[in-house]
Amino acid sequence: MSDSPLSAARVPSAGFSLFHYASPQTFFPLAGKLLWPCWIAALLLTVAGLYTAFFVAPTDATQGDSYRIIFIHVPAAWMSMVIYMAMAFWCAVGLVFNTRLSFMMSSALAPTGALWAFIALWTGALWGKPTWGTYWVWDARLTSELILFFLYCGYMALQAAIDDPRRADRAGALIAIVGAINVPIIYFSVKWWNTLHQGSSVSMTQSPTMATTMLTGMLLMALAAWAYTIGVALVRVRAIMIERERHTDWVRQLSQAGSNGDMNA
Amino acid sequence: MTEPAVALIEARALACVRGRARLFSGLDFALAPGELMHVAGANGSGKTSLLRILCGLSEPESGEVRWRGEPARRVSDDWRDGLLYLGHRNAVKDDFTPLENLRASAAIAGETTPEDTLLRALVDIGLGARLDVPARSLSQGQRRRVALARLLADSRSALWILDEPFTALDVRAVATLAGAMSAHLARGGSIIYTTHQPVDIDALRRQTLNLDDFSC
Amino acid sequence: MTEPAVALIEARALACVRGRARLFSGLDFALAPGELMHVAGANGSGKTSLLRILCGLSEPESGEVRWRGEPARRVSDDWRDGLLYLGHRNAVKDDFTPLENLRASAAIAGETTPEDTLLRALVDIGLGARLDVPARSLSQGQRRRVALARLLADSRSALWILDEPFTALDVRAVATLAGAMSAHLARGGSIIYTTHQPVDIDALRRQTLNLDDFSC
Amino acid sequence: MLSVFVSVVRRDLLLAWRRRSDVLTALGFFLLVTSLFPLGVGPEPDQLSRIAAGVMWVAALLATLLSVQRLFESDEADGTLEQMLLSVEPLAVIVLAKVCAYWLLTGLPLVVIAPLIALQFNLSPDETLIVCATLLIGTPTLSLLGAVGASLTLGLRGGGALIALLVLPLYVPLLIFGAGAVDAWRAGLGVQSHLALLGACLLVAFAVCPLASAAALRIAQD
Amino acid sequence: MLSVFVSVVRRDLLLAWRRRSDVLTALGFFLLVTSLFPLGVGPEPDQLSRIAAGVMWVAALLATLLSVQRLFESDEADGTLEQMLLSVEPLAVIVLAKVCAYWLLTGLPLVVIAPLIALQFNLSPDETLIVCATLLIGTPTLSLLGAVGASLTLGLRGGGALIALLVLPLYVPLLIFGAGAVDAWRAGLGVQSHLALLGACLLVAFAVCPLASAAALRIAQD
Ligand code: HEM
Ligand SMILES: Nc1ncnc2c1ncn2[C@@H]1O[C@H](COP(=O)(O)OP(=O)(O)OP(=O)(O)O)[C@@H](O)[C@H]1O
Ligand SMILES: Nc1ncnc2c1ncn2[C@@H]1O[C@H](COP(=O)(O)OP(=O)(O)OP(=O)(O)O)[C@@H](O)[C@H]1O
Ligand SMILES: [Mg+2]
Ligand SMILES: [Mg+2]
Repeated sequence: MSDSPLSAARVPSAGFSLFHYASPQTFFPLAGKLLWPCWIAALLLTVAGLYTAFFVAPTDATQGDSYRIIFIHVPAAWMSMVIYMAMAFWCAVGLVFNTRLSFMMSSALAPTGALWAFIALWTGALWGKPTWGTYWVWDARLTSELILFFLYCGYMALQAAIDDPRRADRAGALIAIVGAINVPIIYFSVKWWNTLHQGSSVSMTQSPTMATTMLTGMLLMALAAWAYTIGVALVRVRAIMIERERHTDWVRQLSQAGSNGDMNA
Repeated sequence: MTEPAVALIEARALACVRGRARLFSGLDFALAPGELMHVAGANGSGKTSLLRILCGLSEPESGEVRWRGEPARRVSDDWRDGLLYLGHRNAVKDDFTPLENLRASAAIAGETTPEDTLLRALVDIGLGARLDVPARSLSQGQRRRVALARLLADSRSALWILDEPFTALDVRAVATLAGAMSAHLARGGSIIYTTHQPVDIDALRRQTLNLDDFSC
Repeated sequence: MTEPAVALIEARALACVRGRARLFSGLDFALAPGELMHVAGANGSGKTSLLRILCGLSEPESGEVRWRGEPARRVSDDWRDGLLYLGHRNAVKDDFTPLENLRASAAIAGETTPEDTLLRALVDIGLGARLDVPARSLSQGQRRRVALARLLADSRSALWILDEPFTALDVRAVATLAGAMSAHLARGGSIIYTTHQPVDIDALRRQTLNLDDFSC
Repeated sequence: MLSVFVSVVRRDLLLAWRRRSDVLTALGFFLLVTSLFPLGVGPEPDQLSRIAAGVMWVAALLATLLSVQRLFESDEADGTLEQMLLSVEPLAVIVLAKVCAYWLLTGLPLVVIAPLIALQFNLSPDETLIVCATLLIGTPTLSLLGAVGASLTLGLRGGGALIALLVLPLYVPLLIFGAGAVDAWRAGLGVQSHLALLGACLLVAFAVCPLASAAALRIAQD
Repeated sequence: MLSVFVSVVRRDLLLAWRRRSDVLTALGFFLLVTSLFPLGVGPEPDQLSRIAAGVMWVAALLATLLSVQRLFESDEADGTLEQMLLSVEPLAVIVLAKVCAYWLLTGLPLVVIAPLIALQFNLSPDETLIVCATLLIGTPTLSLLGAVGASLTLGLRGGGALIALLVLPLYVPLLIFGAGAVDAWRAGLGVQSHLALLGACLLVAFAVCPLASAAALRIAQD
């Protein structure tokens, strides 16, 4: 890729700019500082969300209590799509600006994305039994979400199969970027095709069609998922940084400092 | 721009890493049109890796390649157009006859060389008696000659990059090839090549790059 | 029978046909223990074909090969036991490290060479720093060295048949290999080899067979 | 650009013709799978015609999955791929030409032979037509997607299994639309929507896959 | 002789482990074929269990047919085969070792995974046992016969198609006995005769195939 002047290796570490944090060396401590806030937010939001979901939200007239799966299903489905887009974004940034950190971000996000996709599939399937009478149909949304899950797996497997990290990053980026076509398909599938799966009820343009308490619960759970995802991704990206940059000076200094007891500084 | 002022190809502070090993770093050179460069170095010193970087098949760890004074990445069409690379591997298909092989390589390279130029190249390199035999039944040296015939048919590329072109060739073929290289230089073309054999090539301007000097 | 009286390997009126071409005919020679034979000839003159006949990989059109005075076909176990053949192709597996490769070749040949002999051979041929790298990432010359390390580990075979052993090797490796060949000769082993490069090998008794003299 | 396309297609066809096997393996495989099934499953005509479209699509899918892996393999091994990367012509065009030749060798024969297989499975003429149409639109997409998988996994450990992981999820929707068309017809629904979907997939694949595959090849050679 | 057998088996297993794909491709293929079928055919349990044994045997047969072709290919390409021919040890033993490693990598996994597939096809425990037993006795025979085909077609134009042509006629009886065992059981007949026949085939193949294959390899290298 083009050796742009913005390439991380060349950005002077003095002087603040957005690219200041594009180098692993400067991002590492920042990520360390962001960790605790993420964990705390995730915990509080989950508690609030689950409380709303199970104690505040009313029982549904037609589905009874089984509909409460929605509080996990929908945030998980959302996250699985958002994370994939984020991965594709970071990969594109990495290819254009040749920044090592963006590829690391992308690899750090993938397992969590796969987890959410799996949860969405699993909860959806569980929910399908009582509502549609079957665990699975080859409906457009379900199929495309399944493909999303496999794209995550493919991305991870491909990266694992390539020894050279630079090549692994770029090959993975290709899947992430090309696979991003799938995300709008998932999102709009209910609109484009006449499917079994239900359409969007939360939208930017119209007023919500579901009970406000249900909506609040869902949003709380979604925010909790965000906080968890960011936290986990930061932990993972820090691990990847140390692994990949173990031969550089800053990691060596860090491990010396670490042996003195202070990793987050 | 007058020709000699701008180097045809230039390396600036090239470094190459393979696996965990850093092969070379801080490598600089400039090659003028009509100049011959011999890349020397022990086995595994990174000659092949350097040549692949110079023709854009792989990325250097750091540093840059410049083509006619511009960053090569930015003028990549021009760069690829001016290059002819022959690697360790022959790019010869077992099931094709020598002529079919040559025709296919020309097509892939995007050249439209007339048929009789190709045929003449094969005859010149000494395959005249083997034109209808599939490459599978050719001897080692004959296969190499099929690949090298491309050089004899070429009159367009500004730079030849040749990775051990003399392997497996007998004395006569070595002389033919050395002659073709001299002719290319005389035409104003440049050559970068590696070899472990001592071979005499006529050249007005030449340089040697010993990779053992740049190893880390 | 005293040793020098009986030739180790003998060719009697060998002729070889490939496709529609008769490569050579009426070829006779006898090689004594401790003797070096250089098979010379242009590309495609039939050197590889001859070597393959001499180790029983292919059949001559006519004539016969004799091993220690007997028709080789009749003593084929003995014949195969006394031979070590290295061809153009390296018999090196991309996915194995050099040591694993060497171990596998020994096993296939039916030899039980101790592990540290193998290791020493690899170090001697200059692969000491590349022991844990799969052959896929080795350079051309390094791959060839993996194949040649078998020679350094061998002390049993009576006859080495080497098809262009020096290709892709740098100067130092060529010297190492030439040394190993001299040592083998000094031990009383014989060698038949081909090469297009001029290489000096110490030998008390030597002969050259130029296939261009036998071509039809 | 057109001339390099034509020459590469011609080259690959000639090469396959010389080797013969490549022409026949995919077709042979397709014939085998589809003919062994009645043998293994038993010859009840009703049951056979019900599984026909599925068997044919699965066979086509597998035939592609198994052979596409070798699309760039020999070019990689003998160094031709390097020369393709260094060509003045856009790599995507060369890739497209290779895919095109590949499809002519493996996809088209399946489509041509399909009516015969359909006969063996007791399909009605209408149903036969539908199966052939879906295969005609579907197999090029299979080839294009397969090419991306092949270039991503070129030279990797575990290439065969990886390519399946990468490509199969994208194949499944095609299989479902393709095999579903006949069922839809039987159920009295139109098949247009199925065919239109397959067509849309083909268009998208046609636009995206050669570029993606070219990019992957450049990465693989690094 | 035993030591060369053991080392060659070990070498081939290690090689496959390094490449990973070879271990997984045959198994993956088997899984794929057997799981795609229910997808393409439709999920009626009764129909599925009726075609189960046939599908599994066809899948095993194809998995062998497709992969056995490459048994000697890489050894041929890099010159190892020459070294095998020049070995002091009998070539047939080396061939047998290679076939053995090949079966451990492609045949055995199928037998191990078969009960799972049987589950998916709704087979009863007894039927599952029968299918597994036939596969256990049958797959080594498939490998042995395949090796002869592979060495006969080594380096020939059209190898893939040729091997099918040569080997398939020998495979079909195995397929019929193998897949027929479950049907015989369902029909209330004993399965001993089927198993005995498969066993006899294995013995004959074991005695003849390595020698035939070794002879073919010597001829191929000339
Ligand atoms: C395995 C099966 C399923 C999958 C893969 C799946 C997938 C998805 C996805 C990706 C979304 C988010 C898309 C968006 O926000 O528009 C979603 C939302 C939703 N799903 Fe599912 N789903 C499945 C089963 C079900 C079932 C059985 C039901 C209930 C009958 C259901 C009800 C919903 C609802 C109500 C939403 C929220 C829609 C909205 O308000 O925007 N899903 N599902
Ligand atoms: N993945 C890897 N891990 C470790 N070392 C590697 C890896 N890939 C390549 N190498 C090393 O990099 C070097 C590659 O060198 P290259 O092929 O450029 O050598 P060369 O100078 O052309 O040698 P030759 O004269 O033998 O052709 C070798 O020393 C090789 O061992
Ligand atoms: N089927 C065939 N039809 C025609 N000619 C053939 C056939 N097979 C081999 N040949 C010819 O036989 C000769 C084989 O020679 P061989 O490989 O023994 O040469 P060599 O002396 O080893 O050459 P090199 O120095 O290039 O290795 C070649 O000239 C080749 O063209
Ligand atoms: Mg080299
Ligand atoms: Mg030769």
